[in-house]
Amino acid sequence: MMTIVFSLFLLTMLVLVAVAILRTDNLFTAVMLSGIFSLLMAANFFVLDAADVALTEAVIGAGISTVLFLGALALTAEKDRSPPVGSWVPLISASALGAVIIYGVLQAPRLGDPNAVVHNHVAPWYLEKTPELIDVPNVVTAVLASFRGYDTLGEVFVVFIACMGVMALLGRVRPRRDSIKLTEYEERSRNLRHHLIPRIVGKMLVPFIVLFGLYVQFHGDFGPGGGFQAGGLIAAGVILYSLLEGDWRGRELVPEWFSSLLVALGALLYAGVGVACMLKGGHFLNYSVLFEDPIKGQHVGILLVELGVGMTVTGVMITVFHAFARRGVR
Amino acid sequence: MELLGLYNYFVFAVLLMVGLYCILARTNIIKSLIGLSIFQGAVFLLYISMDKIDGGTGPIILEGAPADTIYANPLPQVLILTAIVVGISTTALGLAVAVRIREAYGTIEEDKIQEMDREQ
Amino acid sequence: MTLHDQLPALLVAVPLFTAPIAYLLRAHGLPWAAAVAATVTAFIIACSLAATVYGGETIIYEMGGWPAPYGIVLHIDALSALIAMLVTGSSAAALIFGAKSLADEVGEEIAPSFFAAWILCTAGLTGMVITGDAFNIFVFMEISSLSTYILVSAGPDRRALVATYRYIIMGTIGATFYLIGVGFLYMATGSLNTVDIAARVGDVTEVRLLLVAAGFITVGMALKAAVFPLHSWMPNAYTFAPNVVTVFIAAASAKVSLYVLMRIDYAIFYKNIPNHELQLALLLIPMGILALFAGSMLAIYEKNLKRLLAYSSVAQVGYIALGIAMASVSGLTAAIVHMFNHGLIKGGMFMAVACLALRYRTVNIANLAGAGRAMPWTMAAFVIGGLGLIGVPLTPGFISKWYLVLGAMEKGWLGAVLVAAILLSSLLAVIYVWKVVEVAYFKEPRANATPVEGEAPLVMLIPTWIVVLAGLWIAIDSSLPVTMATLGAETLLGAR
Amino acid sequence: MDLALDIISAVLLAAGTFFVFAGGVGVMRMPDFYTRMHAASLTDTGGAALIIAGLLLQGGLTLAPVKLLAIFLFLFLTSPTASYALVNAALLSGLKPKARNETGLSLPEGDAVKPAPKLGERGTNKPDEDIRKAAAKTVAKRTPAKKPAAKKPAAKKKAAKKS
Repeated sequence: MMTIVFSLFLLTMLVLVAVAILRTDNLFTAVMLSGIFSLLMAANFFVLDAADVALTEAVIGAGISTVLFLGALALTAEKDRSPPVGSWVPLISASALGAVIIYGVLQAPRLGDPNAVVHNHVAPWYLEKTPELIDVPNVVTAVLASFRGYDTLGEVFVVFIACMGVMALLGRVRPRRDSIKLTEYEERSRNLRHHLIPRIVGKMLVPFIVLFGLYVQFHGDFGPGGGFQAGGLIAAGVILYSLLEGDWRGRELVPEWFSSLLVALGALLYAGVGVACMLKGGHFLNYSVLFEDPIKGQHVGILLVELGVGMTVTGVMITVFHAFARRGVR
Repeated sequence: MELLGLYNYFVFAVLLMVGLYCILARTNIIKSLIGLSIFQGAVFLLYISMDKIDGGTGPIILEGAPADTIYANPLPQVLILTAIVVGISTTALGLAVAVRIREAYGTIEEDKIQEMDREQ
Repeated sequence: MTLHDQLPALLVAVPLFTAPIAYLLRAHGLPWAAAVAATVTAFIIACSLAATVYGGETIIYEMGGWPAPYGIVLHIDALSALIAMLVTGSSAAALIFGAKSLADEVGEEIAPSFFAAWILCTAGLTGMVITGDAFNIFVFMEISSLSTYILVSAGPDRRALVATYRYIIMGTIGATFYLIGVGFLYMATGSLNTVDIAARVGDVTEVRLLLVAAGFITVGMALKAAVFPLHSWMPNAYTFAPNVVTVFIAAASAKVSLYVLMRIDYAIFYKNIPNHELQLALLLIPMGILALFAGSMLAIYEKNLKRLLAYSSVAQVGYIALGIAMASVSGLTAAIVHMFNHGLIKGGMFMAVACLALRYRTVNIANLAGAGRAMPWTMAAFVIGGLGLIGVPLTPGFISKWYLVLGAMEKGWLGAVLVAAILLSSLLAVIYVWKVVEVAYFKEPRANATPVEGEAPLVMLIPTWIVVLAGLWIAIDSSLPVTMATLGAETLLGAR
Repeated sequence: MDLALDIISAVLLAAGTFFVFAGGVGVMRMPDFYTRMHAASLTDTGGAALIIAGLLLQGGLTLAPVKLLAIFLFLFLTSPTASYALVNAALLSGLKPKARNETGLSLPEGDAVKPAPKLGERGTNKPDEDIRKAAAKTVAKRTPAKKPAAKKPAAKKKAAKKS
């Protein structure tokens, strides 16, 4: 009974925050509200028994994406001066979309009813076969890395592409006269250094955040965790350090060449494990052929693949943040 | 859970409408990108509300667990882990383009940009 | 497992493996070389896959060794092999053709990330074509779209950024619609493998879920393929992208979304939703006919040569949509053949435009006066391509229009309307091709125009003429695309 | 034994919830930013600490209490720092705290309380003027008034690091 009250509350809050984001004119408030939106989404996922996804949404949705939005806001105009355009096109298309979905959803299975089609076809096989074939407690990591490992390979390259894009767009640091003035940006970043207390506490916390990230990375088989969450956490630690100390100190901590090397090596590691399985005679990404004992092969395969994902996501998040931070200072 | 019924899916529909309206109605580029992330966030809710089972726990099979515990469906969670990272990648790319547009045009309001393009 | 059995996985694994390497190679020209190596290898693999599939059977490759509905399975039949060949071929040809033009437009600084994005765009498109898993199509669609955004944003003009921004918004909305469609499909059938969904869709009681899923997937894919009313992002994206990028995305990227539309609509929904082909026809035929006329009219009044060809692409996509809407073996064959032929024709024409842009520094039709004499070979290639658009015999355009008319004949009075629309829009095509020919051959170059240093470099002319000659060969002996298209159409409609 | 534990944790949880509830009401009722921050930051840290202490007792001898302790430490460090940083940033950006008479707090007439003395009359309270001057001084001290920005920013920062 309690979970019903809980989810009702969280879902209604979600809609309220979304409407608040739509109505607010100040961009800064909209970004902060979108951070709260992601956090509420993470809480929702936890109530719906999806711990892995809640952790990912909290780290990447609330953490990294808010920092990226703030970085972009620092480089562009603060205020959203334009009043919302009152044309009927968006209204019509949005309500048509909503009507179609509500029409379709009325026949959807009720939330949580056990004999829905979804729970009786592919899912029981995964829950039954994971202890037997892969022997890993966290079924989500097993499905993510092994049963549907090809999906996650594609996923690593989506993150790799985001890094390519940001490097291609913001990589070349050419002085632009009408970008944000140097003194104004200098003034803002110096202010952060003035905060003595946050700097001390931040410096104390950064090692523990990175340590927790590494724990999540290698603990992914046994509890909620894995490459994506670990990458986000470690990057959050480094970003916190660069936020407090100023981004040129951050770049001394994790230099540019190192983070882009991390990106490339992570992707190569994942694809390399796949090719190694082919060389040993199995299908692409079939870890059972890596060693004589297939279960050992699966364990090592999943560990390496999650490490590749963690490296790539960490590298990408750090490179993207530094690309935004460095863009302001010429 | 019976009471909750389809409430999750109605919230999904409302979030999609809010996201799409925010993208199309607002002319500020960064506001449209926030709308886009709400639009994508709504789809996560659709998938994850499919994986809930009454009395089920997270799909982590510990050694000591009794044999008949019900576990939530792991498949939508795997799909959504992928979709979240797709969302953040699109946002990062969109923000990079927004910064470049601000430098090239001096503004991130779509209507002003269209006027500048028309003059050219 | 011999190398031959591993080919389906290698088709995607090789480009995926070379992309980070291309990013790490910082030296001059090395990323381009890595990109050419990756795309040419992928093209060779695609051709050998097409050879094995030519007989009509389909290759099944289980990723990670897991059986069908539980793991991800690659599913290659004649149709997917044909499109994979088109994608990898046009990517390799554009890269080999465009070394000089890219160096001139995109510059050295971002070469590593640009060419890594190019390789991953090819890998994403081929990954979409050969996979048999509905969610996997979404993942590789994201890879190819994100890398296409990067390629388009590398254009020299500042308006490329605005075009990229609009493309990001429309592309992500399209991809999210597809994701919602797959979500409803998964809710109704409980599985993600396309073959398994097709098997289980028959006994689904909640038909509404299927209708909404079909609606979302069709609209999402139409948005990604720039079918007429949803095409607003495409002309600017094609115009302001670097010229060589336009060659590649014009020839390949729109076709893959139409392929996904066909595969999901016909493999899954065709037999299982009551009168599905009527709904598809009601949606696609008006959109197709509108695309034919609006695309051609817009092309006639266009002053920029690249945007003219982009609008003509909108019209040609309309032909393909008409073919898909006919829901008969000959109709689908015509659609698939036109996908292949249009890729060939448009690739050749955009190559010619890239040569013109390299020499004339502009793509505005008025300033290209006298190009016929200054650059005879390039303009000749352009004119042959233009004839292909019109559908003159001895060009690939004629073959696809022939099959379209054949397909339309079976439809009785509706067919007559379609035939009239096809012939009428071919006449419109004559007008906008003639407009360019007239300026190029019969107008004197303006007095103050800077003299052009003569013909395009040989390294760019040879690939252009190879593509044009390939078009002529297809026009004469069209067995390759037609047999594979008929095989594909029969498997889609379940006639095999 | 565990009955006693249950009672204690129930009491702790109730106290924690009351604190957080009081914080919420405080944020609603308080007139301006600084007082709201005051209400929110104190009660949240205190409330969260009490709730976690209550849960600790329920955990028994498994790993859960250790994790709860780690969360408690993390919250104990970050939440006051975050509030401090927020208020400091607000002060630097020049948000002026509202003086008492402007808040229009209507004190009950019949009450024996003598009218609130004007700010600054009592020796200890700094008048508005002083606060404004102090804020201006700190802002001025940090912004380099006339120093040319020509010097490479990284070099300037390195100089700042050495001093």
